[in-house]
Amino acid sequence: MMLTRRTITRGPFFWLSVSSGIVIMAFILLPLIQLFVAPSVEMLRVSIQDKDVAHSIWLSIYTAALAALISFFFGTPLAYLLARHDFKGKRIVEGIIDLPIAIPHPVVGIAILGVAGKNHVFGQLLAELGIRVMGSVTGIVTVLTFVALPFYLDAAKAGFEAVSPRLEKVSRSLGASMFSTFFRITFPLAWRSMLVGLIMSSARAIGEFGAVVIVAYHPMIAPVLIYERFEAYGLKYSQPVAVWLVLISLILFFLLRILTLRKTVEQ
Amino acid sequence: MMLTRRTITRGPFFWLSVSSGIVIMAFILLPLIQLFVAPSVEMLRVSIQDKDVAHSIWLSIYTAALAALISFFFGTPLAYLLARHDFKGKRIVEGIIDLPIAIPHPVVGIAILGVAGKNHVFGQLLAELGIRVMGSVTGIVTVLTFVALPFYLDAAKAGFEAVSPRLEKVSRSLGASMFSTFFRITFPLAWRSMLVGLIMSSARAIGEFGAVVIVAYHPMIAPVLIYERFEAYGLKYSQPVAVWLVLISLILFFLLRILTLRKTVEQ
Amino acid sequence: MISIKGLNIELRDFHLRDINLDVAQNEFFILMGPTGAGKTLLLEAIAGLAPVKSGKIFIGGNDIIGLPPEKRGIGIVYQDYALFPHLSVKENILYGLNFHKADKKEAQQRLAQLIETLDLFHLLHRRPANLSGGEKQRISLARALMVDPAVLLLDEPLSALDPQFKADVRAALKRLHETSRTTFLMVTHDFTDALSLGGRAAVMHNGLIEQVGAIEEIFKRPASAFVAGFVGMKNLFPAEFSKNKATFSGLEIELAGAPTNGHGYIAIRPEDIVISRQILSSSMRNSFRGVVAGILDQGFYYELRVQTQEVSFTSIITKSSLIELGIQESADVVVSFKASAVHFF
Amino acid sequence: MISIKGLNIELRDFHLRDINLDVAQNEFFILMGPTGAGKTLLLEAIAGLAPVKSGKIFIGGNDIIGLPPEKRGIGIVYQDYALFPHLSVKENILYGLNFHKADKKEAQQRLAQLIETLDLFHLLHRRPANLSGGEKQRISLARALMVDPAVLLLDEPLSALDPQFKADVRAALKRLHETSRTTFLMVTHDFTDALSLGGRAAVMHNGLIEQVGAIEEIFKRPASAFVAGFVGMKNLFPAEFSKNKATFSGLEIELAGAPTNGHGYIAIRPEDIVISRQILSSSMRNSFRGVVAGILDQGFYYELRVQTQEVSFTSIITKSSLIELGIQESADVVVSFKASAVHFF
Repeated sequence: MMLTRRTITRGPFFWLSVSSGIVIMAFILLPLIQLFVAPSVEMLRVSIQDKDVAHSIWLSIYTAALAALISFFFGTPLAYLLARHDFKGKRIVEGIIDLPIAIPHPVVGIAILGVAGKNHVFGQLLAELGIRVMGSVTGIVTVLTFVALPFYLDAAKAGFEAVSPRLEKVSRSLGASMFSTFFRITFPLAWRSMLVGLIMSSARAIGEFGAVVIVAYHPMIAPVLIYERFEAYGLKYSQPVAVWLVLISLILFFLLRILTLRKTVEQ
Repeated sequence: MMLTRRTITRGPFFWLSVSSGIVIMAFILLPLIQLFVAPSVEMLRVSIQDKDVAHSIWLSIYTAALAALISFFFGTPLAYLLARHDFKGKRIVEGIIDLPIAIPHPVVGIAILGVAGKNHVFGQLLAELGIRVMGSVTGIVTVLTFVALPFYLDAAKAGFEAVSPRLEKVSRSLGASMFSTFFRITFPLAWRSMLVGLIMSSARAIGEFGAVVIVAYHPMIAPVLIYERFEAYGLKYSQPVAVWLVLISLILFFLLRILTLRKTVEQ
Repeated sequence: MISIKGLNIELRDFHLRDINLDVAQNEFFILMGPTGAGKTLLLEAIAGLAPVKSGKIFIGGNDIIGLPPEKRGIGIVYQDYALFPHLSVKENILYGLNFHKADKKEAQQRLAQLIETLDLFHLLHRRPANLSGGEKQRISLARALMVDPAVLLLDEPLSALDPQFKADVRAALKRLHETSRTTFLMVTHDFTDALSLGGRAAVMHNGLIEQVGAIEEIFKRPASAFVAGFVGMKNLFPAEFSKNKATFSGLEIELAGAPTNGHGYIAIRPEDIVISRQILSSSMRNSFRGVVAGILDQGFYYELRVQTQEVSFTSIITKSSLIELGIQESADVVVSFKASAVHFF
Repeated sequence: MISIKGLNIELRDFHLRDINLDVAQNEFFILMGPTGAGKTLLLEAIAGLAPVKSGKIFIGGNDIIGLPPEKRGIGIVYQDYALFPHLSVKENILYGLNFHKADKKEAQQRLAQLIETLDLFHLLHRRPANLSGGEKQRISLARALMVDPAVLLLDEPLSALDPQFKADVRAALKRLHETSRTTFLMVTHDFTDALSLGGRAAVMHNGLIEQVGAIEEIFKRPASAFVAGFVGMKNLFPAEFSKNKATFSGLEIELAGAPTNGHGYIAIRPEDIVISRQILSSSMRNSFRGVVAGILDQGFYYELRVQTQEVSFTSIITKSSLIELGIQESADVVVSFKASAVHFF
């Protein structure tokens, strides 16, 4: 009898899985490859030298980063609270935090305008302070923060949960106050998760279109510009801008995977 | 000396966390509450009786469900493969699967049109078969599948990983083929995770706007209609439609939380 | 019945090398060895659940190496029960019948007999989730035996059980083996199980079979240094033999017999070494002064490491003796053992 | 030094009720008890890391109940070391100095002494991640003692260590205790640790302190049925006393003394019960026939449950004896024990 090298037979089930895998890979990769292949290098160069394009991409980066930073400043203490304390209604608070993920994108814009407009007390207050949301960078940053916040909070919370409370207890027993303990022990151990959260929320914010286009068509962030170019001039003229924007997203995506993979390896 | 009821003192750190929590809760909840409060019941009634509104919401539900179903049929075998087998490049495949999450929404539309247009072999093939992507339900379902797929795949994969391979081994030793084992053992134990994946991908799809508006402004899904109403008639006329759409999203969101919380409790 | 010839397996970090094993019809064969020895891998290879690199496995004379697991007629019972949580106990037990053509009356009879033998009647309509370990394992046994397999593989079926359920399941296994014609092949690292259930056994280590034989034989006359250590002979030293004496590290030890080979190993069970504060006048021929180098709590007993000149002996002492003798670390003590307690090979 | 008065704690499922405890300056006090007894909770309450419901804790005469943990001057060492993974070993040890005004020269001296005593010199510039358990625990000790705390709390500091490192750290603890003026309060469930390190001990159970006293005293004369079981007297029966006899469940047992109370408990250590196949002619005054009801592998020894008429005795037997006596489940055996092996209270 011949020796069989592998006696675990790979049945039709296995091959079904492999073929569906190939279909899915192709479905995801083909459009992205085509996107990069379609515009010539010359077109990409011309495009980025276009003042409007450069300005919109810069505005996208700048507002997304601001949204991530705001999430960081307000989100960090709350994430720590949720990671360390149990209280009644914690589940509900966690649910509310994840709500923005579930809201359809244009509805986010509509909802924000609802409180920022002059029909709402809050909107009147803003108007008195001279703060304009509609059609302003402030407005863009507000909606981006709204959609980006849950991503930072969830990542930071997971990071804090991974730091053993015993380390903090030992630190306090050695004379460190709660503040010192946080900055000397908790933060150095959780910063990587917080960075993951920052990148995830930036990535989410930089790709947002539906919520922003409601609140601020102008000043134009990159996704809005891509949309305008497509509507006004067609596919060919929107592709180079799309390539530049997607490059930024992919950089964030790779950073993220490297960070999370390294974390898995370390554990 | 007085008895202190709690000797663990709650320092400024704690109160900082609580106040940032309150700010965040208000930031998320106020716009949503205002959204529901702004339109009168009468306006909501009139709105849903508007043929365009009803039709767009129905189209949204229908296309999102189709995208989730397509993810289910193609994603399930791949998710099972990834949960059960280790192979070289597995990390890369997992990375590619998550790519659509990272791509800015309008860029998804641009990229899909890139392969579906007549400049691409694949687009020519589709044209010969009489399949139109631009401005069609087919196109809507295609982009929604593109953005929804990763959510189904990740949830289903986690579900399969939670089923012990030993159960499958015992089933086979008792005479069941691989197919029988999947349908009698694996599926009944993983269906809840698969359902979670279906709901997550539906929820993601029903909220998508940027990718769809590029591929198909008409037929109008609900987010596009909200956008159009806002642009043409202003905030007040977009709010009732937004309420109806957000209601559907919230139902999906609650279903999801109930399902995942029950799963955590069971474990 | 089971005949394994030159089996080789490579799976990630595990390797099984040149496994040869024969188990007779209706034997209750025991497979022993430390964690990572490859015992589970061998079972799964027999069941067709792990890939085989080369070699043959015969069941009743037929080479089954090319058959998928569902065609082999081999049952398997795992340590963690692996019950189907979404099925009732009865559905679990009857699961295999979905894939076997069986005479209805015969199946009914078989079910009744298994329920009776394994005392499962009151559990039939419950879900497995909240049952005790003992109940779960009895169900898992019934499920495997319902389809009347030629061979039943048991992967440490008792080791996850609480003591009070262990005896139950052990007794059930004994009854099942006596009343069926199935060949049992059980992995365990518990000597009680081996002694009370098995006739013959094999000891595995690092993917190799080290010794095959009757269980008492393995326990009394281990064939290698590894097996000696595995059966609890903690004091294992390479030694030179001359007549009925063994010398090693400057110590001379009297033996109860005369080894034929010039050098080899001697081994002494820790429980055969007596600890005292003074030299005892007794029949024990070997006595050495030493210092307590380590005390380890083992539940009822302490394991004592005593350092004599250049050798470290391991002994066992009760808690009461420890306190009565006032033994602490660095205390001076005497270790003594009979010549007959020294095993050599 | 430490004086705890009427301490009550409620934390989720855990309750400590009316804890009263006094530990003298520089004592090495041991806190024993099973998992879930509340030992760690008591330590954390003393350190200010767990909320107290009512009661007082005095350290050197000052009630510290209102102080935050960083103001208490109490060090804590956990079973899992809790080293700061992002700091080097030296930075770990010096961490506390960031928050303590210390004379530089004195601190330098202290560091040198701790490094010397705990043999840490070669580790100073490494990260804790890949060190052995013993090294980690020595670092954790140095870190806690660097700030010269009045009290050092140790939460099972040895129980996660491999046997070969256990002795090291135990010896280090002994040296540290002898050379410092710090009061040590250590939680353990290992009698070896208790005997070799501690003088006095308390046994906790279900949030209550069951017995306080010298460790030998607790071992020899347990004050309650729970403590008797905890120190390994597995055979514990309620009995009626009359003169030097105890009766229970129809058995009459001879005692070495005459209890003053009319009824109470008797307890016999399993290692004091001798197993044989025939009635022995010996000085053992108590002998009963029975049947083996259970055999449990305990590593070197088997735990044997013997059922006599209506009582079940637990005994210990070596592997060799088991095989020599041919003992299996349901075998007929005789249990015997000396009158002096029967404890009563």
